[in-house]
Amino acid sequence: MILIDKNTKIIVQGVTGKMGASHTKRMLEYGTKIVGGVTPGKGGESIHGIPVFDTVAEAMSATGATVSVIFVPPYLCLDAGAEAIDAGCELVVVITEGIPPQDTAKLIAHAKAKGTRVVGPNCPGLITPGQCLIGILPGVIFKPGPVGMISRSGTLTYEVALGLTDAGLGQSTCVGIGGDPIKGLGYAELLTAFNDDPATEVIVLIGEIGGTAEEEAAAFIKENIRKPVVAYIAGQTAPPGKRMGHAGAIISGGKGTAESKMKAFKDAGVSVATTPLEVVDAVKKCCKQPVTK
Amino acid sequence: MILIDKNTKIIVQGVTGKMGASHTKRMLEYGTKIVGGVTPGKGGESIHGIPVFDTVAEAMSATGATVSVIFVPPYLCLDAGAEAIDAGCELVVVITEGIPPQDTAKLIAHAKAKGTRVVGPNCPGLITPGQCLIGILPGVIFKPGPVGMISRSGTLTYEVALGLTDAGLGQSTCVGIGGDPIKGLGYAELLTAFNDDPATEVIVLIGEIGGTAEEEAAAFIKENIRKPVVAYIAGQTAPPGKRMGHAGAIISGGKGTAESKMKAFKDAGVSVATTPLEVVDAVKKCCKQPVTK
Amino acid sequence: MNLYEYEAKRIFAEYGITTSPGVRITKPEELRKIHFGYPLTLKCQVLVGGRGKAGGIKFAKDLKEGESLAAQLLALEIKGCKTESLLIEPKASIKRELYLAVTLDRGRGCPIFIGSAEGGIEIESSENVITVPVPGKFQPYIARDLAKKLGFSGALFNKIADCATKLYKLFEELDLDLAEINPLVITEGDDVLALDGKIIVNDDAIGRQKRFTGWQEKHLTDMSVREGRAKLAGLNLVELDGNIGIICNGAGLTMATMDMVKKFGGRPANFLDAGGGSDAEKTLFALEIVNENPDIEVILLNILGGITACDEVAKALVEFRKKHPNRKMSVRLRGNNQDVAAKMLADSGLKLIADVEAAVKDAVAQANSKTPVGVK
Amino acid sequence: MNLYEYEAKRIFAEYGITTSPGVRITKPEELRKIHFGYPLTLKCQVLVGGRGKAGGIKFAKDLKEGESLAAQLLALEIKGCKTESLLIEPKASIKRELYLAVTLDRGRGCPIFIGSAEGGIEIESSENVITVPVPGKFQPYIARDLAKKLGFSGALFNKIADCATKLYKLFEELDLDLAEINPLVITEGDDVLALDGKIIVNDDAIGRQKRFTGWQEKHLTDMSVREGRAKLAGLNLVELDGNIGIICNGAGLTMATMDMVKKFGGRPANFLDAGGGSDAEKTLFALEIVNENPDIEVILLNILGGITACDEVAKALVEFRKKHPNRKMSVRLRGNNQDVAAKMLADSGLKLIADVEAAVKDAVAQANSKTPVGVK
Repeated sequence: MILIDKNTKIIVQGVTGKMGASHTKRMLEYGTKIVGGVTPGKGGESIHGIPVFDTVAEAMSATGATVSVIFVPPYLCLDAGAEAIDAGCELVVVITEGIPPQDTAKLIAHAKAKGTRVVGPNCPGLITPGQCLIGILPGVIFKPGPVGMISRSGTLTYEVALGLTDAGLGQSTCVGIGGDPIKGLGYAELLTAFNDDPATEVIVLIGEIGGTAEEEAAAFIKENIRKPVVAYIAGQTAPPGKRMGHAGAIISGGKGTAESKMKAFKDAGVSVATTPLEVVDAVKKCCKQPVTK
Repeated sequence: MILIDKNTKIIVQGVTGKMGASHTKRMLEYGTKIVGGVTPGKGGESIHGIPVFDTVAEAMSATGATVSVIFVPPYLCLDAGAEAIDAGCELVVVITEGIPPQDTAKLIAHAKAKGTRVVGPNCPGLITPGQCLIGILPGVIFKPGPVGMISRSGTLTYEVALGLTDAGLGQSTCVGIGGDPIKGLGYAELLTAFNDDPATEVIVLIGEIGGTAEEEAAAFIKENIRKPVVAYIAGQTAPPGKRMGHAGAIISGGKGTAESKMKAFKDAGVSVATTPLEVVDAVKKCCKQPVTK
Repeated sequence: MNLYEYEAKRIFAEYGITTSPGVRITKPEELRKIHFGYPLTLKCQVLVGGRGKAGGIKFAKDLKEGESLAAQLLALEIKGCKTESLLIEPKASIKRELYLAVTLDRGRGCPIFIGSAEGGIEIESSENVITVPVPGKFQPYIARDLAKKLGFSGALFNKIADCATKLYKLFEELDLDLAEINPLVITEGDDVLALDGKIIVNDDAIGRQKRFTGWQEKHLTDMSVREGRAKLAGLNLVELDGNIGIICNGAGLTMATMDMVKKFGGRPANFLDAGGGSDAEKTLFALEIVNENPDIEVILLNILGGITACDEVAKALVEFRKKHPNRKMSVRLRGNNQDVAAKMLADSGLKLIADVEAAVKDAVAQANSKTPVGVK
Repeated sequence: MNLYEYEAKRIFAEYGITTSPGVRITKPEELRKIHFGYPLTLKCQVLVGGRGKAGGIKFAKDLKEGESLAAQLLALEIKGCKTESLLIEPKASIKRELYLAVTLDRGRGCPIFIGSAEGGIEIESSENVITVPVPGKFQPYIARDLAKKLGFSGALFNKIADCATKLYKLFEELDLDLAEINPLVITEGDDVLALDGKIIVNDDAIGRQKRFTGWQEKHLTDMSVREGRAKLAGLNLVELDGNIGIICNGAGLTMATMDMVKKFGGRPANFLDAGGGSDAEKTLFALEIVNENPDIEVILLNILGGITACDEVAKALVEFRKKHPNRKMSVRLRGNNQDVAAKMLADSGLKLIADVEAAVKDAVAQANSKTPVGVK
């Protein structure tokens, strides 16, 4: 597994908001160590049995948390993220969708300067099945196992994970890196982490149209990654110039096509699937462990 | 000597302005290796025999300079300083007076993040006598020798240097750190540099009222400096609450008095002079070298 | 949100970037009130690119020709996008043309200047593109570095750098995705002039950019009417030319579903991401707007509930079936509360298909068949 | 530049910080037009501190008492500083008082919040001072950290943090040296209200803060008339109660010269830094303004020319001697062009003293003697 495990202690920023509260409940039900929440002005209250604090600094020093997951509204995320970073969080997971990208750019630059890792924004979070779920992923779909997943999409991750789990292929860790054009952790860092992770045998990379991150990931894999990688790119039928839901999913100026990305992966020796279920088949072929259903 | 020597290559930002041009001439006459100047829109021209460039990056790559001295107007200094820092200057000397302190704070923070040293702003510059003069100091007053000087004031530095030179006591390097409340290099860094400099035998520190930098320097000297230090504080008769010329020279809230600073130095075992000429006498006593007049 | 050229230029002027003295007209006779002399340039105000090639820019030597051209241009549609108005400007004296823009660079994760010594071109196809990133706080020296890389010196060096500094300022202050001057013109008198401009406001930032409050409705002309309505309702709809209407939750899943439809022999009629956590009302809106497309044969609904509660989707489906009992549909509904949803839909005549590929294949089969196979 | 309380409060209000509804009056009869009820607070508008202790704040129970108090307060001088006007406010319902300020921290080299759970006090003497630095770009969480350190929770936590956020914003945007609310009041209804405020605009930034253009002249009342005139002429003059007028170039040298005067038995009448590179005209202005002080016996001019050209100083001296041949003077002039200067002054009756201590001692001797010893 990478990034998180059963000992990871987490605080929730925006814990008393609608999204924050309901997903805190779900994360706790999954067994995630949510040890505190932060909502300015609600310090001293408690929700779902965990204490609420006014500031991240307070929450961290009272609980020993090292990770924060952010559910605050888009225009407050730069502030909330900076608070988590400056309070010393090692990992900040930003679930919120709709953050103006200039804010995201500032947040990510700040995190880099301080050595904090950011997952997201506009992402479903991440999960180490059976140990720790951070974000909004449906835990029931995931099972422990040898497949490491990196994905720009939420529900598409669930689709592939469901297929894997149904086929008896569990996951080491699944990381939804988010659908925005500017984001925290990218393919290279996570590919490296999975490559170094003894629990991961196969890496699944789920990309989509827009940008050139997949082309760069393909080159990176060719140079650095020794484990088998299965890639899938969504948006093979997307028209150019149109934003396909995600802020980052747009083919513009001839760049960012699924064709180009799939070609890059093929050229790098990566197994390329054309549907989510083909991913499962490709993973099966790579897996050393016997498939247990 | 510290910071600069006969091989230091320097560019002048604001080289075609009135101050920049006249002091470039004087620095060249002193023998300083001014290798280029920068004035946006005047690239390709030359002044006093040195080439003018439009940008610092260009000037540095064309000349191999590693130091920039800034003579641009106050509101343009943050831009000019950032340009020098981002172009990779190791040392930036800001002569300009009247920079809004919030700009200075941003400039210094940027320099720290990039590892660039800044002298000033609102300073006369620095000199390693006989080798390199950067800024507006009158070179004729200084002679090579064993005394390292650090000073918050320009003309007062000249007064003391004149006294030392007249007494046959030359200087290793003299650094005018500037009269603003927020500044680049401070006492601690320069005391350390002089302490480590084989050419320096005695260190003269010329402070003034305002702030607590001298109190901190006294504590630092006690802990870290093994060479003799002579301190002088200007403003023993200054009334509280009044800004005495320099933006930083103000006693406020009972803090920043000459009395407190002199006491701190005495407590730290530093020799404290009450007039500029007493500095000379005190240095004489500390000097191992025979005084040659 | 794309702005019209005349709006972009008003913003440029407000930030001190010189633009042509332009007048916007919506009727040919308004030309009579224009006080600057002929020849004039008449430019269609449309939200799509390629206006020049499509004949959307004309020159008039006198009022008579002007009125005739204006009438013609006002009626022009470019790539399906109606002309909103005309921008009338004196013909500029052009010595040189450049390209200058600020946008966000995905790879570097920061704003970036893009410049080219060629102007009036499509930047993607230009070979002389200069880029200068702005990794931290902007300082004007970065604009000077750009001017230098573009090869300028002397007075023009300062004018180009000054223009780039102002362009950056408005890019940052107005939360733009793109601030573009194309071409940036150097006149015979060595003045620097924004001859054409494009501004894209970041959609997510409109809520805090008060000056753009209420602008969105007027700026949807680069979309179909239905796409525009969906956008105002907070949904992402992209229409295509197929016959299978697609509704999913999540952008990636929607794209993957489109891809599967194509792979299994069908033709997607649209992309519609109903978003995470959509309630019954929003889902019903999604169903209705897709259903309005006269080209569709079948609606494929693929919901994998993470945030989305399947029972909310089922509620919308029950409602929709009441109104449109004969609409062919393939429904895949899996995740939170899927059993409740199945129970709710038991009497709806819809079969739920658990497997995603089976659902897609069912939709394709229905679209290609003449009888509604998906309805029991 | 210090602002008056009513000016500071207008700026606070503009940035969304709640202040009392105040009216500024310059005549007692203007009280009749005030629409809020009694009791009223009448506060002298002066640019020096310690107004409360000096009797500059009064409460009136009715119009009659108000007019009488207003007349009395309008005539009040506090620490030599005239009352500019009165600020009239309804008496606030105070539950608690705090102190809140933003200023620049010299040691850390960045802005800093200063807060105290005690308000209305002199912050230097408070024991419960909380500081929170702002080392990089400000974010509102820093204001929340401050509110937390001040011990707040619940709705007040957010109100205090919001007020601090706004205070920081105006501190930064207006280039202030200090933005202070003292006291910041929590009312009986748990509202947060700036009851008194102080703003110091950074003098060096006034040139780019257009709203303050032309304000300086009206904001010199915390200085003597001569100090104010010197400031407007770009010179630093601080008047003291001695009899030796001091003019030097450079702040450090001027202070050192004052210190030597004192050490050698004299009494400095002023600090006047004529600045680096001052020309004849500026030096003459400096001589004249120091000479206007009726208390001075002698002028000590100590110039060590780095930037300053000695011949320019000499030119001013020649001019000055023509007008004031009997003014006792001690002149030390050394540096650039000192020989030219000596020649110019040969006929002036002034002897030039090369040694700084000798010059100071000469001035002290002249000040303590009844005959003009410095004049040949």
